This record gives sequence, C-alpha cells and structure tokens, in this order.
Amino acid sequence: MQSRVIEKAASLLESGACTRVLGWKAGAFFYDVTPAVFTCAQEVREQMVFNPFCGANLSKYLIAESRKEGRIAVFLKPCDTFSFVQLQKEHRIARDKVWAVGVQCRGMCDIDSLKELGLKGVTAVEEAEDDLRVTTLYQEKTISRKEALSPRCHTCKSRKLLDCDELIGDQGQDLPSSRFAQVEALEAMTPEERFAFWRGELSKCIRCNACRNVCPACSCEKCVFDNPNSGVQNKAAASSFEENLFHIIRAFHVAGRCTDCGECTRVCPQHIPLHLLNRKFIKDMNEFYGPYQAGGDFDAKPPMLAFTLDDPEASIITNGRDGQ
Amino acid sequence: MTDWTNRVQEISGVNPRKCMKCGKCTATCPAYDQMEYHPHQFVDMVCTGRVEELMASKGIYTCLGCFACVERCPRSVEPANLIEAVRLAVIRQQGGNHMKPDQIPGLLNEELPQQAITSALRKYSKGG
Amino acid sequence: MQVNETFTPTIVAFCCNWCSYAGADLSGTNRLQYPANVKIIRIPCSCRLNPMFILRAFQRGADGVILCGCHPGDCHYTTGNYYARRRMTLLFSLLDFMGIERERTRVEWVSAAEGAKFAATMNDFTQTITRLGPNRRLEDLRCKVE
Amino acid sequence: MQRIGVFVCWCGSNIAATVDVETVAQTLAKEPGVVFSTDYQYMCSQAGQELIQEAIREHRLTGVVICSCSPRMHEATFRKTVEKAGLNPYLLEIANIREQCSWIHKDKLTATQKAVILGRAAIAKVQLNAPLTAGKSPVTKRALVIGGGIAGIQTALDIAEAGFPVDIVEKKPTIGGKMTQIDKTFPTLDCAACILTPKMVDASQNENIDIISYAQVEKVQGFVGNFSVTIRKKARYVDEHKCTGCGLCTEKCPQKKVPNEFNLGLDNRRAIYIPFAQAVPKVATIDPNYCAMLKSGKCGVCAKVCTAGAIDYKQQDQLITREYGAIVVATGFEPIQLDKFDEFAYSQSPDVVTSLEFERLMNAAGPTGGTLLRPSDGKHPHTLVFVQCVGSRCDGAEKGKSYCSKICCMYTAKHAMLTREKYPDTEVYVFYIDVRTPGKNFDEFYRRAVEEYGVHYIKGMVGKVTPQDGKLKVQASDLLGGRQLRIDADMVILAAAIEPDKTARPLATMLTASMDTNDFFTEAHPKLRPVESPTAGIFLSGACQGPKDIPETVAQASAAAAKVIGLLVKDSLTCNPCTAKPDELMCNGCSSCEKVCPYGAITYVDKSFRGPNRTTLIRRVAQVNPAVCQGCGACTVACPSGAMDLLGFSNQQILAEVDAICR
Repeated sequence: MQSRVIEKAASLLESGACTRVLGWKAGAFFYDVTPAVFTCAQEVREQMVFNPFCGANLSKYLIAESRKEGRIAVFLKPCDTFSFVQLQKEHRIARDKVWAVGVQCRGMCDIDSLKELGLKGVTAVEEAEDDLRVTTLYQEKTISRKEALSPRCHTCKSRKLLDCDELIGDQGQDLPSSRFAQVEALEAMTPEERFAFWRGELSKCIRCNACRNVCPACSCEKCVFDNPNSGVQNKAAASSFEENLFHIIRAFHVAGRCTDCGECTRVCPQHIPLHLLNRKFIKDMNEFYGPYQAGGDFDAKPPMLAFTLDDPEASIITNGRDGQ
Repeated sequence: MTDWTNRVQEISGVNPRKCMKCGKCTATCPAYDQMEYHPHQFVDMVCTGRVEELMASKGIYTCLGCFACVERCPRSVEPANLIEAVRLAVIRQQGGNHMKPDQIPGLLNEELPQQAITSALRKYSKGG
Repeated sequence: MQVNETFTPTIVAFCCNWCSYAGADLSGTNRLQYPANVKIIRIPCSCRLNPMFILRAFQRGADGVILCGCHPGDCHYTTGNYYARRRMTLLFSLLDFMGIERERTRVEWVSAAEGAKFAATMNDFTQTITRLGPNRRLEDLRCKVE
Repeated sequence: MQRIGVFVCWCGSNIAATVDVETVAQTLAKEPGVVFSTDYQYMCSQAGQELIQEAIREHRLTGVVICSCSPRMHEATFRKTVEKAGLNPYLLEIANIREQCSWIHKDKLTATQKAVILGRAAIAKVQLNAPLTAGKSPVTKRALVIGGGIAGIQTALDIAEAGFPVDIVEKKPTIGGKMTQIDKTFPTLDCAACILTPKMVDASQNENIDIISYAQVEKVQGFVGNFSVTIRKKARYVDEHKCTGCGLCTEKCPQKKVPNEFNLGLDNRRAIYIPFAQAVPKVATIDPNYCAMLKSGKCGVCAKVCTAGAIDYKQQDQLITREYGAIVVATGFEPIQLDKFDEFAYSQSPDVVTSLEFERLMNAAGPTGGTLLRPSDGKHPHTLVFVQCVGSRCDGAEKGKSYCSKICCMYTAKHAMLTREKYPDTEVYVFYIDVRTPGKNFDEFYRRAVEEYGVHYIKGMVGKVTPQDGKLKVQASDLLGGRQLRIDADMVILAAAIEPDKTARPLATMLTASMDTNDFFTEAHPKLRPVESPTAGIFLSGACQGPKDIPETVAQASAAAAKVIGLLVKDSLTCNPCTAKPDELMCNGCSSCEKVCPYGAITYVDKSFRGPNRTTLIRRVAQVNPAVCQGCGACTVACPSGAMDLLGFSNQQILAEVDAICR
C-alpha cells in the first residue's frame, strides 16, 4: 500500500496535475507520523510514508491549503473523507483546488496499543497481510493487526470512501459498529458515578488545546476561546470557566458537525476520552431527531440547523427518558 | 369560620368557593324531594360556615351518593363529596370509638366478609 | 433527604421578550408571588440563549437556570423556540451525561397570557433547586483530583 | 470611561411601598461608572422625564439606567426622553423593579435587595451598550383581511374608504359570516339581513376591495409592512366571471340530499348551490363531495342548463401570492360541539336545538319559512325551555369553556321575546345562572322580555332533559323559589358557548401571532392596545379576539381599520436596530446562520481580505440585511465561531448581566 501511495503522489507532482501533495511523513519516531505538504516528487520519495501509524486526518489542512495557488492532492482514509465532505458542506474547502485520493484503510495502529501488549522499545513495524512484524530492541515478533489497532478503529463506522477523485484500494461499505457502547455504559451509571467518571477525566485536562487544534470541525477562523469579543476568551487555564466548561462548549460547537473521526481522543496527551462527549451528542441526535451522519452526504440538513414541530421537549432529559 | 368548616373542606378536598350558584346539582338531584337542604344549599352552608347546622340535619343522610351532581357540576365543586365529608364529621364529632378492635372476634361470622369488618373499624374508630 | 433551611439559591431565568417576559410581567400585574431568588434576563427570543450563558451563570454561582419561551408554534419569530428546544435538549442531555443534576436546568414554555403559569413554574423550580442544594458539580468538574 | 446615570422610580407607591427606592438609588450610586443616581415619584411623568434630561446634560451621561416598570411598558417612552436630551436612545436600559420585583414580593428588605441586583445587571449591560441607529423599510400599501364576516367586511370597508386597496379572504363561498344566519338583532330587533346585506354589496362594489371567496391563507412570509401571503383559492368548478347567479343550476341539479350548512343541516340543498339569495359573490359553487359529475363523471346537468357556460368541471385550486403591508385577522367564532352535555339530550332529540339553529327556525329564509315548528314533527310548540350557559363558565377544559360567552343572555332574551310576540299561546322558560346585560339598552331589553312579554325567567339550571312520549321532560331547579321543577317541554333551546373558529390556530402559527389557551388571539395590551396582536403588522377584528356582540365587533373592526390605515399611510417604517451583525474577520462562511434565519436576512458574499505576507485572501462571509432581520438571535447561537452577534443583546452584554446577577 505504501508504495502505491508514494508512487501516486510522486506521479501527480511529476505530471503537473498537482503542485503540492498533502500526506504523511515520519517524525522523530517511526510511529510519530505527522501531516506534511510535499512540493516535489523527490521529497515524496524520500520522506512520505503510509504505514499503520498514519492516523492523522488530513482533511482539516485543506481549508488553508485549498485557498493557495494551484491544486493540491490529498490522501484520505475513509473516516477522513467524512470530514472532507462535511467541510465542503460548510463551504470551507475549495473543491476544485483539491485532488482527493481515497486510500482504503484496515484500521490504524497505536503505539500505546503495542505497549499494552508488553512490547517495549519498538523500533519498527512492518505490515504483512493481517499481521504486523514488530521489531523491538530486544526481539522480533509477529502480532495480529487487530491487537495493535487504535481503540477508535475497533468501532470503525464505515470504510466508504466518499467524494474521491480516485481510489487506491477497494471502495468499502458502512460497517456495523458498536461505537455507542461506551456511551451506553456511562448512561447506565448513576449520575454520581458519571460525575465521578468525568471529574476524574476532565481534571486531567491541561488546556493544551490539542483536541481543538486537530479537530476538523474546530476550524473556525477564530475560536471563541481566542476571541476577546466573545466574552469567554481565555488562552490559558487562568479562569475557571475554561477548565470547567471548555469541553462542553467545544462539544456543543461541533454538535451535528462532528463526524466522529476520533482525532480529539487520539491526540489528547492526557488520554481523556473526549470523543465520548461528541458521541453522546451524535447518539442523542440520532435518537431524538433521526439518524444523521455528519459528512455522510452533501444534502442532509444538520440536526442543529433543523427542527420538526414535534421534537421531544427538553423535559425528556429533566424527567428522565424512562419517566423517572 | 368554625373548625368543622375547615375540617369538612379538608376531608372532602372540595373548595366550595368555586361554586357559581347555578343550581345544576339541585336540578339534577334524584333525592330532591326527600331533602331538607338541597345540594346547592349544602355547598352554600359550608361556604358560609354553617356546618354545625348541617351536621345536625337529618337531610345529609338522604343523599344517595349517586354523584349526578358531581358529574354535572360545571365548576367541579363536587357537592356529594362535601355531604359525605359532613357525615364523616358527624361520626368523628361523636368522639369515642364506635368500634374497638377487641370487638372484632365477636363479630366474626361466616356470612360476613372480614374485609367489611376491617372497613367498619377504619370508619368508626377515632381519628381515622 | 436533608434540606438546608438557610440555603437561598440563585436562579437565572432567561425569558424571551414576546411571551415569557410578558408572562412574567403579567404575573407581576396580577400580584402572583414567586421567590426573589429568581432574576430574569430578557432576551429577544429563546433561540438567543447561547449554552455559554447557562454555563457562565453556573460558573459564577447560579444554582439553577431556566429558559422560558413562547409555546412551540407561537414563537414571535416563527421558529426560534424550535431551535432552542433542540439546543437545550441536547445540552441538558450532555450535562446529565456528565453527572450534573438534571433538575438544575429547565425549559418551560410560558405565553404572554400565562402569568399564573410563570409564577407557579418559578415557585416549583425554586423549590426543586432548594432541595438540590447549591450547585457544586459543574464547578467541581474542574477540580483537582482528590 | 462611562458616565452612567441611574434613575429609580417610585411609581407612586407601586414600587416605593415594597422597595426602599432611596436605598436602591444610593447603593447603585456606588457601582463603577455611575456618576449620578436619584429617585423620583414618577419617572414617566413630564417632570420625571425632564429630570432625566437635565441629568444627561448636566452630568454628560453616556448611559442611562431607569429602575421602573417593565420595559414593555415604557422603554419606548424613555428612549424618546433620552434622545431629546441628545443621547442615543439605545444607551438606555431599564431595570424592571415593578412587575418583576415590587409587585411580586411583600418583604421590603428582600424586594430592595432584588431591586439593587436588577439595577446592577442593567448597569452592567449599559456599560457595553453602543449607540444604534434604526434603519428604514418600505411599506406595501395594501391590506389583507382574513375572514369575511361582519368584522372583516367593516374593517375592509373602512380601509378601502381611506383609499387603500384591501383583499378579503373568506373560506366560505360567500362573505357575510355568522350574521347572515341570524334572524333579528338585539336590542333593536331589526333584521340582521337588512343591515348586513347592504354592507356586503358595498364591499363587493368598492373598487378598492377584492373579495377572494372560497379561499384560505396557505402561507405567510415577511414582516410588518412587507408581508407576502399565499392564498389558496379552492376550485368551485364554476367560472366566477361567467356565472350570473341566476340559480337555474341549483334548481336542476339532481343531487337533492346535501345537508344545507347555511340552515345548519335543518334542511337540504343541491350539490351545486348558492348559499343564500343575497350571497356575495352571487355565484354558484359545486360541492365536490356530492357532485356526481365530479365523483363519477356521470351527470353534467348543471353544465347543460347553464346558459352562461360557466360550469367548469376541470377547474383547479389556484394559488395567489400577494404582498401586503398589514394583515387583519377576523376569523370569528363557532358554537361549541355539545357532545359533552348529553344531559340536555341534544343528540337524542331533534327538538333540542342550539340557539343558532333556533335563529334559522325563526327566520323567513330558514327551513320553515319563518314559522316556528318543531323539527321532529313540524308541529307548533307550546312550551319552550331556554337553557343558558351551556358549556360556558366551566371549570377546566374537560368540562367546557372557562369564559362567559357574553352574547347568550341577550340573544336568549331576544328569542324568548320574539317567541312570545309571535306566538302568545306559548309558555317560555329561561333558566339562567346570572343575567348579564351590560350594554346600551340591554338591561331594558331584558326587563321588557320579563315584564311586557311574560317570559318566565328562573334562576337555576336544568339538570336533565329526557325525551319521552313526544315531549321533553325537563328537570330543573328554581333556586329562588326553592322548588324542583318538572316541565313537559316541546322544545329545548341551548345557549351553546362560542369558541374561536377552528382555522384560527393554524393561522396564528402562520402569522406568528400569539393566542391564549382558549385559542382566542391575544391583544398587544389588554387595555391599551386591544385591536393589535403583539406581532407587528397583525391586527385583530371581532370575535377572534374574544366573544363579542355585533356592535362591539363593528367597533373593534373599525378600530382595527384605523390602526391599519395608520400603518399604511407611512411610506416607510423604522426598523428594529437590534439586528444580527457578523464579524467578517471571524466568519467561517459555513452557512449555519443562513439555515436558521426565518426571514432569509442572511446572504453570503466572497470578500477579499489581507492575508499574511501581503497576500490577498478571498473568503466567503455572511452579510445581514438589517431591514429584513428581526433580531431573534437564532443565528448567533448557530454560529460556531461566535462571529454573529446581536446588537442590543450581544454576547458580552448578556454575559455581563449574568455576572451581575450571579456575583
């Protein structure tokens, strides 16, 4: 797969079809893959990677990149294409300036998942069909890819590649996903338990803003938290408001726009399961207002910008869904 | 307003001030001819604090409890409930227990459902 | 449940200008009492209520926040309260999901003719909040781990 | 630095009795930015307003806070006051310490503390107020009247007389409404048709009036001065322009068994019909539910007999969209259904009728040609029992209507009187709870019924009516006489409560006009603005606002017309300056705001911005048309970046109020 991706990128530049390529390159460590813009084929061949650690969703970068001169090629995994469509719906991406290459994905891996398997000092990972060959300082070991998957990829909702100009790999289908299981588990708890859970999680937050900065939905020209006119501006965690409610506001702002790509949780240095807040919104919207997948198509009206005359009243929450 | 007036309103849960004096209760009452005071008068007497008079009247026992007045009252005053409350007030006023638990064994009878005795005890014992 | 007798909650009521604020005025005109704890903020429409305002109120010490708007279908701006309904439903659900007491927030539709309903709602809501006690959880979410 | 003045009003004792106004003024004087603070008996009085103006000039105030009654009461007054003193009218905030404080609290300390907090919130907000200037929007000089009864006709005539074009939309095939079905009118006893039909003709001949009959409002868009209304004109299968109203078709139509709604189903009409002789427009209408031609394609008699060639079986509903500056609601009333009151045996005996049915039975154009005959056997009735307050003055919606229907006492007196006058051999009983006759010559009228005509007025209610052996056994109480009555009556006439027309509720939703729990339209102010809806540009005429008799309806209809004329003479309206305003630098161009805007006030443009390193960026940004924006604020919350804010109710202003209240 890696070679096909790199060859495609190089040929797009060489043929002049695109002036830049948005892809991934290795960071300080092999698993520390970062998004990168390449401008010549040589750069691509030397630096570009497409390995099981290319979790980063590249669609967000197209907001800025598609405003620049010339066409940019981008490689998008299935879940990234949802963000790509959603951002187009919001008029954020100039589609004609983008050449979208869909890359089928078998789930991305996570160094933490490897560590949990007891693999320390990992120096390289190679793909081999359904397995991974892991080289560590101490040994070489073959493990199944499934074991190394990032948690979010276990509940992958779709392998469909939406709105791509060409595909590498096969077109996929929507998958049956148990992605709401964890939300349901929390819902089943008592309020006290839920409170304890979230207090435990959110008090770890260091307000690094990584979740916001990586989120394709959080792509405002200026974030309300950076805007002195919003009344809630605060860059550091100086006032309690932010520490307290930053995550609620953030979740609310992306409600109906979040495609559930899971980048927020992936990048959180404190390992807060932030995606659960967004998923709760998605689950509620599905239940209250009918199924909706942000970025799933170009036409459906986002639930936060629509209504029906017989929507449930807010008292459904106050009184409890079970009428408690 | 006398204690009994409050008590009767409390027992019945009826607010006699809702009455607009239309008389539909009386017009509807099948026991009219046997009554000393008629349903709308019951309501008025409770309203004006004349409950003792009502309690002394035999008229309260002529109400059949058919609830036609309750059904037809446009203002949901429920005169029959008021009358029943006056009757209860009379029982309670008489103070002492009209029935004591130790009487029960004597009353037991194969013909009589035990539940009737229990109900009677509830109704006829003090403070019930 | 122990009730703190001395606790007087702070309650912020956001009222839409056309129905609920007028309903609040009507309950005043009719001298219908409700607790002084309730302070009303006038907004043009229930759809003007940004979740940020609610969270800010809690953060600054409010113990309960209630939004009052026109009945669905009666919005002065036709559709505002329908959006407000969705937003508040989802916000309250998320707060509940985070373990915040679900009775701390409420939406009630009060028309300009419902002065009595306004007063009754505020009495009931104040009672509920008094029973719940001071709002701690929203603040506590940021607390250092014990 | 702001220089704020605080003015605390006593409102006589309305505020001062429960709020220590002096303390409020003194406490608020210490708030940051406050340079002047005082209290006064009546801030809204001439002297009070002068006091404010003087303080503005003397202390060079940059903001004014008035602690007084509700802003819904005097905000406009005080805005003018400060404007005259040279301050922008939007640099004013009102703290509502009357309706929301002094009137609802008894304890002076509590009320005073609350007044201070409300004052603080207003001060916190006014700190952030910016001067605003209102824009202008044009006025379409045409009015729409919905409902063609006496209310709608009178309103339309008055507007048309003033020189403005006006359209009447009537759902029935003819205008005239309920008044056409009434026989005589109280207290003068002149015939309803004699005074109504000339007005109907006036309306049809007035060149400023366009009658759109057999039609309903389907969609309403826009706002005061600029409504756009879509009207569905139902197919009547007769070309209105060709039909001469000769009525030949209505005689030849073979379908004879259609219940005649004009006579409340007491007789029949044909499938093609003209409701009554004086109908306006006088054209035939085919009832598609009964016409054999429309149902099965077999008949065509009317087309054959029509010499004008007006019949058109292929006619379709027509949608008309027109622009209006003002809309008058005149949808009127209906008597209630009597299924909840079966003790009166309405469903069991044809001889138990409603008062409106009785009107038809007395009317010369009615099913009996004006001779009072029992519907069951066509015999002359001798004993008539009238029951008042059927379904009125009930406790709660499940029992009936909570209100007094207002007109029943008078029309019952009229019916009783007319019956006794025409048929002196009858015995007429009227059962009443109260007889309510507050109107000019009303009580005299009622007394005449009792004294001159010998109608038996009995204080009490009918408990039960039982049809038995061709009679109606009436069991009733005579409360004053202290006896129970059992009357063998020939007819029982029920004064059914009246309720708003069923079409009113969906119409109110379209108009965004508010209604009370009984579905009567709410007036903007119960005393001072009785003919206006709280929604600007919507006016109320007649019984859609509450039960009314004819003189009251006509009075209100003319009052509504006067209000409409007052609006239509203006060339432009001052817009609400509290509109949404996007910050282009922050706008994502995502269209969220556009999707929630109910007025279509938001559009998008591509605009160039200076980027880093002297580059130019073209970005899609939102723009708000301030003439169209009504300032609801839906967009401000939909906007994820907070680029959209609402002037006069900005995020910062509301947050400042929240902070002031919660601190």
